[in-house]
Amino acid sequence: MSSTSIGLVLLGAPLMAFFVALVVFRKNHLAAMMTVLLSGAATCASAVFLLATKGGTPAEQASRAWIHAGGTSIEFGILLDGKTLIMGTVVSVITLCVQVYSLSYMSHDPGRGRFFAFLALFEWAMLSFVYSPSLMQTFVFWELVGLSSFFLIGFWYRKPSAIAAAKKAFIMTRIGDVGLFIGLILLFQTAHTLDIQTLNTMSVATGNFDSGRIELITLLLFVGIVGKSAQFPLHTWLPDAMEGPTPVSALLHSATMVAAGVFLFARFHPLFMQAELTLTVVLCVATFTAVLSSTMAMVASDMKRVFAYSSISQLGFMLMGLGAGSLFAGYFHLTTHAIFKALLFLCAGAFIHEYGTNDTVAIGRAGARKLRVITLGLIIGGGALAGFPLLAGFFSKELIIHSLHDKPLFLAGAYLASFMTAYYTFRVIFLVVFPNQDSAVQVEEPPADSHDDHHSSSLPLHAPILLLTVGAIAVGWFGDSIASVLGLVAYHPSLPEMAPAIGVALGGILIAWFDFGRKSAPQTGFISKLAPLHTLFKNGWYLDVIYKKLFVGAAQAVAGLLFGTENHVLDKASDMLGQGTLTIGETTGKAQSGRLPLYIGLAALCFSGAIIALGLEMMR
Amino acid sequence: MTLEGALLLGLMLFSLGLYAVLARRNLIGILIGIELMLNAANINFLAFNYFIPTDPAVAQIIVLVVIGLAAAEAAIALAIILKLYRQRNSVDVDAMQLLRSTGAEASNE
Amino acid sequence: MSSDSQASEGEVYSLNMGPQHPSMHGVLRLLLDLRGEEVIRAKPVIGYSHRAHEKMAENRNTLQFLPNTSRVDYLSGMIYNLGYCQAIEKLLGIDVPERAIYIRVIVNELNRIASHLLWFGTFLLDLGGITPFLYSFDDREEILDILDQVTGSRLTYCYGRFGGVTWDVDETFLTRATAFLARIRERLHMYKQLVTDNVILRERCTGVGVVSEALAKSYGVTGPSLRASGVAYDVRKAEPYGGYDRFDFEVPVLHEGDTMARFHIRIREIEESCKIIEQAIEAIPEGEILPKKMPKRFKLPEGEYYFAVESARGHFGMYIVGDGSDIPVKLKLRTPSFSNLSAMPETLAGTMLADTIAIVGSIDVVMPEIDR
Amino acid sequence: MSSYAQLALLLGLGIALGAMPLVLPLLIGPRYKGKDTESTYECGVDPVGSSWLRFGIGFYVFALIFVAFEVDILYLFPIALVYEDFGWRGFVEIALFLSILSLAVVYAWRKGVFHWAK
Amino acid sequence: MPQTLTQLLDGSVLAMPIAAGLIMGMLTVNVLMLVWAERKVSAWIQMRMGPTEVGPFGLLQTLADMLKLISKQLITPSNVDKPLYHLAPLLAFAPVVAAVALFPFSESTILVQNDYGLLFVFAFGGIAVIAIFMAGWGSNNKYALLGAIRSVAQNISYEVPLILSALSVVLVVNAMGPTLSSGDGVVAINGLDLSHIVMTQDQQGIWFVVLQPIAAIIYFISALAETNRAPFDIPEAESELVAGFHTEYSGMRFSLFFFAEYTNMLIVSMLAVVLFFGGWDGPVLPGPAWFFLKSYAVIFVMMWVRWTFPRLRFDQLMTFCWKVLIPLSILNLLATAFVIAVL
Amino acid sequence: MSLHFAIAAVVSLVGALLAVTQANILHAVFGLAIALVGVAGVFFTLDSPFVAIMEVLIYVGGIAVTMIFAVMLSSVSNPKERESAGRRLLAALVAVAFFVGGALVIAHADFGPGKKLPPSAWGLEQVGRDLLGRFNLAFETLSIVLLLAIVGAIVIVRKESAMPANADEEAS
Repeated sequence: MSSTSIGLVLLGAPLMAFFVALVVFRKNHLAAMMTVLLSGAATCASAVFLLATKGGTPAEQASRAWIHAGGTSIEFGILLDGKTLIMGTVVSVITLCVQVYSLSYMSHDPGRGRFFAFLALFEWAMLSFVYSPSLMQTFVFWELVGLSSFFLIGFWYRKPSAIAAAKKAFIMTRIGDVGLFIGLILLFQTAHTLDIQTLNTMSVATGNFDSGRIELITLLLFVGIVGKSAQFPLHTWLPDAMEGPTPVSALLHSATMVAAGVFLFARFHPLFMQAELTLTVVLCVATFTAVLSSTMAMVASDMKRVFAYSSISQLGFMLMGLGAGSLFAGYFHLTTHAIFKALLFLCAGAFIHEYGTNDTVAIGRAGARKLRVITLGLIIGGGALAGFPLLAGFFSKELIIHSLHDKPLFLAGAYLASFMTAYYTFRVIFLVVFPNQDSAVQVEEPPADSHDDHHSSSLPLHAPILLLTVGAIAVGWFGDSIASVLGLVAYHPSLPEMAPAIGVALGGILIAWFDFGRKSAPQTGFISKLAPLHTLFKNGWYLDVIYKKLFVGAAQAVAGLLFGTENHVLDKASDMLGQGTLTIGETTGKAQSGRLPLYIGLAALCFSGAIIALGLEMMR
Repeated sequence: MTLEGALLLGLMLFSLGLYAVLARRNLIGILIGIELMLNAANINFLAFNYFIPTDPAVAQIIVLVVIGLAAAEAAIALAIILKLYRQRNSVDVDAMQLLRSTGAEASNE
Repeated sequence: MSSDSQASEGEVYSLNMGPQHPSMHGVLRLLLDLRGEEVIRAKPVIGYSHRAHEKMAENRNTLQFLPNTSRVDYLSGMIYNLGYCQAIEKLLGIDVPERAIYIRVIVNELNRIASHLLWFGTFLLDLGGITPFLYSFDDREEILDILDQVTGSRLTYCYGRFGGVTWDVDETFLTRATAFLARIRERLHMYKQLVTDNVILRERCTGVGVVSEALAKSYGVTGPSLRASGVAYDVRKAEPYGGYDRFDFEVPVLHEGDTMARFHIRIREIEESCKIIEQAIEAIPEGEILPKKMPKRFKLPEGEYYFAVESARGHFGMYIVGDGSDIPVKLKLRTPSFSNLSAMPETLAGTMLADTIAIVGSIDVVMPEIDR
Repeated sequence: MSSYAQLALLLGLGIALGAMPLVLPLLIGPRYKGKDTESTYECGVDPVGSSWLRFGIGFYVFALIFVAFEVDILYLFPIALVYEDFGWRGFVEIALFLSILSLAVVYAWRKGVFHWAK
Repeated sequence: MPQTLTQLLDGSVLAMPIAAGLIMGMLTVNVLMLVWAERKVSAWIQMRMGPTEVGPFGLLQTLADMLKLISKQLITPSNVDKPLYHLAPLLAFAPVVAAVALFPFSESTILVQNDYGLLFVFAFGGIAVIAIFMAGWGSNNKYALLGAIRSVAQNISYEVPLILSALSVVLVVNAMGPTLSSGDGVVAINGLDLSHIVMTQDQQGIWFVVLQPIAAIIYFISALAETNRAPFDIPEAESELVAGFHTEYSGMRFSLFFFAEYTNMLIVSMLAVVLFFGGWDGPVLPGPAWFFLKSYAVIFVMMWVRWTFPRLRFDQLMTFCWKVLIPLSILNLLATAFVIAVL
Repeated sequence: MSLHFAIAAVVSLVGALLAVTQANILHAVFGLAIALVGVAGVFFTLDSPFVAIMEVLIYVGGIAVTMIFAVMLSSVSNPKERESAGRRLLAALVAVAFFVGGALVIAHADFGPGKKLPPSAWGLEQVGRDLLGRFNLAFETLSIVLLLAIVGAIVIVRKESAMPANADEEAS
């Protein structure tokens, strides 16, 4: 099979799944099965691509012209290089896992036909985005990813909070998209090509682009990334996106949506490398985000919310790695994170589903550790997240920290974030594994949507979790292969180099043990002793409130000003202007008679004239 | 029978159709004109294919497709005409001027 | 599903059904307001065969009016004729000999069967089935022959006399009547197979033209049409006359009130009539057919009197005002078709054109009876 | 003379042959003309209103569906002639075609077009 | 190959007029016979005698009726739409004359040999629909207009299952033998050619009624509706619409409609014979004899049905077509295609 | 062949003239039917009998019938409304201009040498083969188009929208 036909399967199958599921969405079971099957096909296709590629093979591109406009043809197709191969595989595998998981998780939701349709759309958009060979395709599917995530977050559309969250996600990412769009247009204007490979090649050769221009473009692109990958200050949508069904969260936080931003960065890595200023901004934002969101994660009681904040901080990590110049580090972390974060969310979903509450403490008390498989998944995934040695996250995080070794300020931030990550992750683990029934901790959250039936033992629920657990253990060891596929050389930090990071991580775990794990632990966490800080963290640094005050207040102030001006200055002027316009409009409007025959007649007359002219011309 | 003859016939039918489209006030009359124009085009397709053929069956298929589209078009157009009639109690194209410029005095009333 | 149904579109137009229409019974004229196939309003227009029977009654003596009665309803003329006799007899206190009573019952029921058979044929003709019409007319012909043999007329009988009947019947008549009963039972079986079990007929009739019990009562619908709407009212049972209380028969009742129910009721009434005739033939005594002593002039006593019989179409009543002379001051005929037809405008509204024909056919109207 | 021309000619001759017997009555038929001889028949009374009426839309919907339907079906004739050469592929195409066609019936059915409200 | 009339007459200029005359003669005899048969069949079914007076067994009764109709005055109501009113009977009449010419009465007897005979038969039916409309509209009579609208709606609706069932047969024909050997050698078979349909049945030794029983039933029902025969005689339901679209037609104008109607019966029966009953195929007797015998047998069944059943209501009729016949015929077509693909 | 073509052309022109000049819109529809029968005749002379039959079946048997229904449903009350002379004159002018231009082009265009293909290449089998083969997308698409036409027609005809009947009057 040629790569074109495999590519057709890869991108066609999810789209077909979308349409099939859309058509039969009232037949929930059928829609679900079709989606899973077709998604499986796509996964196979991506796996075939990946396995057929030996390290460092030159990029292959297969595309068909989509639109011809002027001298440029916009192409639709697939680009096969290291980045797309890895990311595509991760996306398809994780989507498949989530879909299988959803078979059980959503089995009693009356709208799950629709749900699977949107999942398929999401997958299609993300895959098309990842494999995109051109700027246009990238942008279109970037937006489509946003749109489908909007559908999925707002899936339970009768729930006002879900709608609000969906809107929030959509609007906040839209803010970033404006930047991205301008950036892409500028890029096209500068480079006169839409082809990503050409662009990257061009950008590597110095002198092709004006450096100020590059910095502007990359900064604008980064604005888009900030929106999509939920970096400060546009990160607040991501925790709220928990309102969607848990499988959606799993997908959103691991391989799709948020990963799109990081992937875009990696996609244009050569370009970014040309812009010093942008890299510094990236590092600043990423580090700040990583620390900031970790603090929030430390106090969040909702299990999903903890993981959501951790996603933000891990995305910060990735961007730190990328911003520091290490494509491999950032990309590797993107891969590992996708796997263990999906695992964590699926586990969290299983708990929530089983016990009908989002609260970690309540879940622990309800005896969550009896669900052995899921608890195991939680521990492994959590370990990987915390950077527990020899698990997946450990390797990638080490690489990122290593890549920052010559930037002490950011290195310190990384250590801090890493410490907090370990702490809050194991906080969750300990709360689940060693619940303390007597502790004074209040269960804060009301029970989530109650689920009367329990499916926790079913195969579709367990299989993805087990698979991902294995992945979370194993993927870390494949750093070399990933590097070779990317066409890079893997870097292995030596043990002394790793020691501080290991220490920080273990320290975090230790403190978590002290706070939550050991017998008669208070299970409140040390932050709560610093009440103001706790409140601050708990409320997400009041960022939402600030945004509201800031933007709404500003808008109101501006409005007031405008109102005054309008009333006293512009009114008269506009009256005169309006009158004038009306007069002009009335005069010209007479031509706009609404008489169809007149229009046609005029057109026909002109056409006839042209033909007569042509005929006379031919006569000569 | 020559190519020119067939083309001329097509042209005549097209002109007649054009006349109907322009002169008729009844929407169905206009539709009749459009059908005539479509068929004029069909004649041209077949005539060209008959006299200076490049690909044997392609004109027939084009005409078949055009006929099919004409059927679809007629169905929809007549449905719209009927709908218009029900809402406005007229099929006079001159009465269909919702989008016309109404002028200031009209909007003030 | 189709609240905005396509049938509710289009122009409302008026259409005359009758008086000269192939399927209108007699000269009934229905002025229909239609929208497409749907009947919006149906207005019966009557009076095309008005003969002023009631006025005639005020201008001649009771005996002279006797031949008029069977012209009022030419399809069950015998019942009207004998019913009028019974009314006068009751007024004047004339005793009817036993044999005459039985003869009257036999000819009455034969006439009822004939009427129903004619209805059966024409009704199916309205539905487009032509052949049953000829079959049922064949059967009816036999009855007409039998009655012709004893009365001398085929349609507008004047067989009744005050106090009895004109001519005695002979053995031939009784044998033929018995033979006819066997024949009609066999034929009814065939009709059931051919007609009643036909899926098209059932599709056309079931649920069509439902006359509710309340509607029927409010318009004074009587006869089979009333009994199809669930009211077990039959003058023969409710106020027995002419010796009907001696016979064992049932009054069939159905509750659907639709065309199919009216169809079934009439078929079953034919069977019941057969039962009555059978019993009457068996029990008919020998003897006189007219009382020995008869008044010369039938002077009506002063006062108002009402007497009713069950005709093939329902409650036929005679309201007589006498002033001591033999010419009634007033003789008002209460005819069932008139009341039955009055219920039609309400029943027909909202049906389809084809159903209108079927429904009007199913209530079995006779126009002279309405116009009188 | 091609068979098409023959058919066209037959069509024309058919009209001519049909017109012939219409001439005969003019020659041999009576020519009575009374007051109502040429009036429109409406059961013996004067017609109420015009006879050129707008009838219900129900008929029209059927005509609309029919047009599209007939076109669809007629396309199958050339296909039917070569169907066998295409084997399974032909079947798939025809099945697809017919199922799309059936969707129209199903849609109309579900929308109650075939339900003639009384 | 079948011998066409033109060949017989050696390309004479008069070939077509002679053919038209022949067809007219044949059709006139046919209509006279059919009307007589209808009267007799209805009489037998209704246990009576039918016409007996004019000619042996009343055979000439219809002829007498025809003479009466010819001698009747042609009344044109005063407020008709004259062009349409006058044209309608002719337009109803002409296509049936042309359609009859397409049928192969035997292997060598066919008036006009055409590759697309089947489609032409349908196309001529389409013209008849227009004629009915003209008659209904032109008459300026409510019964006529209502009858015409009913008739057209019915005709177009039932055309769909009719064509679909014929299509199944075409599929079978083309699948059975891509080639056909006849006197002139081997020719490619064309399922739209009426003679080829018959020849295929002849050569395969099987009538398509066996292979396509559902299509045959659908065809027969639709044919009843197409010819406005009971129980689908709603357009002319005399109990409602007096006489349907030809209410205002009298004398010979009515006769032309009447003629067309009975010829239509013959045409659908002949088409049924061609499609399902092996055409001229039969032992001993010559081809045309078999052909007409079979056709009249089909007509007899149609008459039988007419005199047995009551009439459907209009909505029931349409519902029956769209909810039962059309889905069924589509399924039948699919099944046919499937079986052919499997084999 | 030329004679046949001429006859068919005359029929179609006469029909078309009727179709565009008849004041009574119903007569115009019948004129259209005649014109299309003529066009079908032209198709026959151009060796495309199947297309010709389709033309008759679909246009005459289908579209014309639907149009007549539409006329009956909409224009019955005033079928004989004639347009003003000025309007007709203007329309005629435009049409004639178009015709003149087109005729000039036809008269002076060089279409190159004509050649004939063997009749088998024109056959219905070829059409069928192409419909199933290289033009199968057109074939299937057409079914979807017609499906949509049916659905659209039903939707348009059946659903009453909220638009007031006299929206125009309200504006003025």
